[in-house]
Amino acid sequence: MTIDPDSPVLDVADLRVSFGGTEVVRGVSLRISPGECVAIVGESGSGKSVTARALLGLAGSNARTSSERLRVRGRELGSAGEREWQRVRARDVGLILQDALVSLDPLRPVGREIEDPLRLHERMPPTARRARVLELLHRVGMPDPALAARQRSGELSGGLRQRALIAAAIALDPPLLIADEPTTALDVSVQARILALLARFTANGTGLLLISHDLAVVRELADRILVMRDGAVIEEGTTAEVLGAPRTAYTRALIAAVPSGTPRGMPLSVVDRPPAAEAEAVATARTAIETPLPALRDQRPLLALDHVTKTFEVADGRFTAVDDVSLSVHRGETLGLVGESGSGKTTVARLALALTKPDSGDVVLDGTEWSRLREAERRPMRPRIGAIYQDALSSFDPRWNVGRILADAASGTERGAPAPGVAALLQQVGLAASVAHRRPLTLSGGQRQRVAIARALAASPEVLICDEPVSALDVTIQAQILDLLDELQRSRGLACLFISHDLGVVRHMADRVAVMQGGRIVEAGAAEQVFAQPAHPYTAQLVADSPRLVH
Amino acid sequence: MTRGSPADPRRQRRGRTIRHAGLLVAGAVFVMWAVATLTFFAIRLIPGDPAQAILGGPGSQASQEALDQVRRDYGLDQPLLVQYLAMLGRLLTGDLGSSYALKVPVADLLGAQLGGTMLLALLSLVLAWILALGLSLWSTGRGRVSTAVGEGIELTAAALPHFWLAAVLIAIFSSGLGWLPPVATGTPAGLVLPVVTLAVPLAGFLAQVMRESLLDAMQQPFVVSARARGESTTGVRLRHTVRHAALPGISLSGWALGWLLSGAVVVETIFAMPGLGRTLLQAVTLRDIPVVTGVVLLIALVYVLMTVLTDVSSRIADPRLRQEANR
Amino acid sequence: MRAAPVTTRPTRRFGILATGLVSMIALAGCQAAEPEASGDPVSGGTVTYASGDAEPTCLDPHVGGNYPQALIAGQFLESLVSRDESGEIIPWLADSWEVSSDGLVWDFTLRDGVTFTDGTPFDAEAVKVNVEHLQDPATQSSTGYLALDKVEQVEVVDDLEARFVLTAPDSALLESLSQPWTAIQSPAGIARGMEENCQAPVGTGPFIVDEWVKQDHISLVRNDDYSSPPADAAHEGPAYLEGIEWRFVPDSASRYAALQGGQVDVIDNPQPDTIAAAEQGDAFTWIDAPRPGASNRIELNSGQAPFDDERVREAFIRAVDVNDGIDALFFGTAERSYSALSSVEALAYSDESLFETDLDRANELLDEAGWTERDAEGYRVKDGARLTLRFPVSTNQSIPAEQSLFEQVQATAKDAGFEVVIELLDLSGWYGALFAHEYEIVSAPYTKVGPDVLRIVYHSDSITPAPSGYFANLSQLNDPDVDALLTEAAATSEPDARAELYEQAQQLILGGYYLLPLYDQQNSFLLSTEVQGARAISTVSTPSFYDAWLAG
Amino acid sequence: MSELELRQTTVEASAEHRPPRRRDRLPRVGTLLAIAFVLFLVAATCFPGLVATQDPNQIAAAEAFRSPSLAHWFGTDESGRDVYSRVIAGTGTSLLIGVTATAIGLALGLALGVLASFGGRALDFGVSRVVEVLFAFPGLLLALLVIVIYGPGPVTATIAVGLSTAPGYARIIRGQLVSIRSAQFVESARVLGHSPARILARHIVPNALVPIFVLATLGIGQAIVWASALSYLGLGAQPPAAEWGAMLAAGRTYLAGAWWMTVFPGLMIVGTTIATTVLGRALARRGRGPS
Repeated sequence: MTIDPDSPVLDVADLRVSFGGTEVVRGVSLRISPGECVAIVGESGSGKSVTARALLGLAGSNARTSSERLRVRGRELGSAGEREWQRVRARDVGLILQDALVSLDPLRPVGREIEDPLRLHERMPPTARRARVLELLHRVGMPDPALAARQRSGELSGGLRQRALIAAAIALDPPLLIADEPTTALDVSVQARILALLARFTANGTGLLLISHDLAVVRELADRILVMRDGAVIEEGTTAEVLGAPRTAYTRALIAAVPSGTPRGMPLSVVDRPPAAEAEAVATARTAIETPLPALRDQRPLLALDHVTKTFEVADGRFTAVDDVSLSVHRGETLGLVGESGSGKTTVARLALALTKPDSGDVVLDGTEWSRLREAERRPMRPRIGAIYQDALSSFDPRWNVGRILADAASGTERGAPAPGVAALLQQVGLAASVAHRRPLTLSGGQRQRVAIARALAASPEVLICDEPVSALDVTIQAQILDLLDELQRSRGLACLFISHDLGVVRHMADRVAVMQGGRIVEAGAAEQVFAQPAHPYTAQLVADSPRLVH
Repeated sequence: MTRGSPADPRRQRRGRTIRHAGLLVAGAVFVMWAVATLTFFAIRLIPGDPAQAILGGPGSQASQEALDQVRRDYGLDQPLLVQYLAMLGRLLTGDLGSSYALKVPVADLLGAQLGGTMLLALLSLVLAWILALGLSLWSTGRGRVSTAVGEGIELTAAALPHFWLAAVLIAIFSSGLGWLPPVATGTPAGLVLPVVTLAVPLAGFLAQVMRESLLDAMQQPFVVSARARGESTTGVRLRHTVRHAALPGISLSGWALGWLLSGAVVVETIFAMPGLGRTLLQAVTLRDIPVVTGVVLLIALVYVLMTVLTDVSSRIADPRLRQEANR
Repeated sequence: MRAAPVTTRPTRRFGILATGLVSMIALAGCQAAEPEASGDPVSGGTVTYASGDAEPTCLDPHVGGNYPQALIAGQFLESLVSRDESGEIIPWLADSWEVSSDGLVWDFTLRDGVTFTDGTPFDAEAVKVNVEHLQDPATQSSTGYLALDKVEQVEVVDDLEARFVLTAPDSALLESLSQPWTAIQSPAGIARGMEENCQAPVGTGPFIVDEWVKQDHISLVRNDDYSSPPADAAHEGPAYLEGIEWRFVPDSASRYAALQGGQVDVIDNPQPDTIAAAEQGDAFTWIDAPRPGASNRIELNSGQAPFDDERVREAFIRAVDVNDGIDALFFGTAERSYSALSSVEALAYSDESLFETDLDRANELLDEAGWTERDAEGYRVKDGARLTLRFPVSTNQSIPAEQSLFEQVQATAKDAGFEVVIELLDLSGWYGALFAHEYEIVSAPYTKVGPDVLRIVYHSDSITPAPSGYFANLSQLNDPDVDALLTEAAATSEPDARAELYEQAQQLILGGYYLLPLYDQQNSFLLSTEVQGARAISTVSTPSFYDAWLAG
Repeated sequence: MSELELRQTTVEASAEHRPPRRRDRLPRVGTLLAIAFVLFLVAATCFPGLVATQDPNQIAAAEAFRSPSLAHWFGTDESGRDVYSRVIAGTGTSLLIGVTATAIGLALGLALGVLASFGGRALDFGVSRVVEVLFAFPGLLLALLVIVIYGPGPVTATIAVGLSTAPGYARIIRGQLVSIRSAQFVESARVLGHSPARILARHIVPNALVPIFVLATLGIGQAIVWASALSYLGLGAQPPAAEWGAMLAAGRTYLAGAWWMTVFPGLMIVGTTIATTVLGRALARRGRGPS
């Protein structure tokens, strides 16, 4: 075939990758034309990342790769050897991985990393190389290229790091970029800027293969979307088609699972329901939120932070993590706390749990001055306030199985209330009783989070502190967990402090929200209203930046 | 999430470094004092009359007059506390006292020995490093067999007693092949066997750590992205993973040196090299308290300096350490 | 009899005749007379000597006074008298001497025209100063101090006439004065004070201490004005060698390897197996120079149970079998001794019959002595107490072969029901055990010129410890008859009478089963064949390189 | 002594769960071999009579220095004793030394480590410094001192080695405890209102013990090597007791002529070290459940 300008930069047919007998990529085919952005969407384990790596011949030494056709710029690479691949990489295909903190060598200056492709592929005097590095850093919008080039990835913020990584990928202006989860673990605002940057490249005619678990993210860039599941492409089409009229239940589930836009109380996890039943399910859910919130107002808040300030010692003075924060959670209500990393959310959680003492101000739990008690006095009261963390696994004793974990938690309650049995707890969080005998390590992320919830409930608390409870989960799983939390919170009338960086999630879960920035609460109010008409510019920016499925 | 302060990171880091340095120095001083005290009293526990030691050691049929004479001369008739304070006082002025047996100032004695031992130790350290790096690089990530072989070598090397290894080396390279002198002749050739003897077991230890961190490094995503930039596997090893393998090695050089100095006791004896180790052994058998104290203090000092050095150098080598916010 | 220390032998002949130790040594004995057998001495060159003995802490043998000091001091210090190979006292720094009839006054006529290497003339005054130095507590002198304990003072009759005035007759005086520990140093040198004098004593010897690098080496350079060789030296004038590099190589294997590799020319304390190996080839010369004084023996502590009973002592001696062990472990380089004295002592008396192994006899004796029962492990028991013998062994003094031999003693004694508990100790710990009398058997060498050593080792006076806790009579032999004989012998100058007394004394000592003689104090040197004319001086068998020269 | 420091990393690395490729690092075969070897050692310890061919202390001066043969598999030593039988007889003593020394080191290390990690900042600084001091104090000297004070012999040698390994353990244990104490599962136990005592007993100590136990298995071999160095200085096991280190030291003299006297005890020491290490790592992997 002849290579004309708009012939595909990437043309793959029936790509198969298997590790020791088990096939993880099963016949993927795709074409990418110059300037086109194709997205592969799928949940963890769907084989999307392996596919991406296979396109660079990096599936791994123990992987067996085969394909009917694997052409980059019309060059067939199906049978390419390591040497040939080395020539292709960076020159023809650039790779952008997620989280540059680990994707850039923490021991080498960023500049050197970006220099590598130049050194490896071009005859270039060092001085020229360095000049080029600065230019690249400038192109990816690095504020101070000269400084950045000297720094190491650890010294850069997440966003700048990612830009550096991109700079390295585009060093040789490859016609094709592969971006594997390029914005995961980034704050929404940063994410928006990175996506914008990528968009610039496609605009200049670079082909982009975007790998992501997040439909909302993909929507912004992709011309076409491939949905992968269990190593195979189960749906393919233009972005409009796939998002507008999904053909498979799975895709529908993915779409439904995205919380942003789905109103409070409406279940997200519709994955195993027949399409027919959906509407009525939604309806029932809708009715569920009829509990009038204003009624709660006049009650005394169950948990309240009253002008709390917390500072930490750093080498040159003190750094204020939480600055004069006041908030309150009532029985049966969910307060959403949203903010970007470093805004002090977690410190608020730790203050509420009385794991650290406030420098000034009080934390009040049901009238008692929670933060002023001595630990000994506090201990008997602790069961009244439970916690759920982002990383469930590390919150379990690695040596214990689920049963023991739950029993231990239940028996911890010195209060009279009879502790619910392990089986009951598991059943409440929708886990089979058999799970009791397994170790958390062997459970899936979703199951772990359910166990975490069960443990929190074991002590039958009145207040629940959820710190990024679903950030580490796939959308569909996230949906199920959110639904579970929502249901439990309502059925038990728990007061819930729900902390997340994801506006969508918060908006879906919270009755009221507080927006944090730099340790301050910049805006608070009823969820819908805050998100609909943000009063504070920062909130407005957040809302604008956070990707949505529908405008 | 409460990491990262609004303040300028560089100023912050400098502040951190200063505080850190402060702690290091304080620790160092404390260590030196404690070692001095520990040694002083530990040696007092040893049976045997120092005066006797001074009079040509045990078995000499020294007369009562001689014994009394010596006790007066060396202030051994003073109460222990007085002697202890006297010693501390002298230490502050850098005076280590005078050897019972050799009748010369300890400082001069050790001054003469320090160079040789440090040279021996440092050369061994370097060699151990090279061996360990080479071995771990060769044997890591190349499949089960080479890994098993590599670990076999490490463990064996680590399990070799110095005195035995030395004997074997001498039997082979001196008596057998006649390539190298079995006793230190002051020539470079004379250093080869001692250095190898000390380095091999140490290399065994270091290689174990290096392999681990090497494996960790090789599984990091940055390896993938490096290769995605067109780097060859060897390139990745040389430009990326090696550094990571080296890190623990650096941070361990501190105790490694102390360890080597212990080993020097045996090695210097076998290869008849002048040095601290041999001085120490002789001093202990002769109950030559000032010398023992001197040697231990010296070794402690070297150790302390070394830990500071390694701390600093690994901070330079690994920016992540500098990053750590102290909470 | 066995010839006194051998000097170099032409190795060609030696190779042919290497058919067995005795014949070898006999031959070597005759060889000794004609060292020039392999060419004429040439001047120049230096010899590197590797010593396995501990590095001296002070080079002045007056201070303390141990064998390592004697080894090196012999190169640069000289004594008033020496001993020839037949054990006769011969002139050295003293030309002649006369003793008064009551044996209390000795007049020494000194050699004329001798000067110390610092230019100080050697005269009667120097002798006086040296003796006073030896007797001054501040000198921390031990060996020399004891050797001269009967000397009251030295009077300067005239420049070359020194008069020793004694408190009691001392037939061992000349022998005591022949030892390096009483060697004569420059008064000016002594005057410098201990610290300086320890670094580089000044004598009249053929070599001069040039520098001492601690734990590494001592450089000795030739004394070009040397003029005072002993009467039995092979030549006159300065030494042939320009100097000696005296190195300290504690590890025996390394030492031998260094000799093989040519890094050193002479080593001492070679391992028996390496001596044997050296015997095979003709690359090395072996000088076998047993130390004088006592033989290497195992002392039985008669001061306390169970060895306060002579029958038990005899039983032990009858029970243990060391001959095979000595042959195997020493590769035929050590000869079994049956005497309390070294074979180099003319007056040594040996009686093989007393030490024949006889297990049955041993068992009878033990039964008689009441050690009738045996416990589960086969050790004899008496009123609940096991027949245990504590055996402290100094790892600094006993070479590995000897330690192995002790293990064999342990094993053979077990057959008779003795439990021997070997305790390996460092020197200080070892003396500690002796001071505390925590031993039943022990092996302690004692080097002194002449049979007078018997008085030090077996006279009851030596049971009462010195202020330092040291006591030499480790068998704690306490027999008035022995005491009387030894005291009388020490005061008897008339040779035959003296010999007679010592023989009677030794018969009593051996007959009482107080000791188990093993072999002479092993004292060997291996030399590369380039080194010719080196010999061991027949006083305390220290090497002399005055006549030595490098061939080829 | 404190190559523990190094081994710690290996332990931790093998403790955290890792991709399958990593699990292959020690072939299963290796683990099996290690188990077999250890079983052999145990047999030799408990029933030396069965394994040995002759009386380890039977002197036969005429038989000295025989090279390996059918009669004497490992040859004979300077006193004509059967080296193979002595190696077997020595197993018990050597292992005892190794195990006890390690136990002592661990006990001390644990005490110091707990003190440092729970005693609050000041105490932590203090104890850590003290450990530093012991580190700075050359291990061999420490051993020498113990021996000259309490007299030589296997017991003191063992204590000496134990002491000199203690600081290494202390450091690691402290590190362990500190990291566990700040682990999230401990915090969540606090949130549940559990008492410190209960948390210590149920979470911190048990979790610290797994890697520590592994370290111990790794330490045994090294302890034996250490003891052998003391034997070389003539301060180890007392004759005629057969002990590998002592045999190594004794045979060294005759290395040129009789290699078998040192090679076989040497092999046993190396073998033991490798076996225990391999098992230790296997344990470490199992300690944290399947990957």
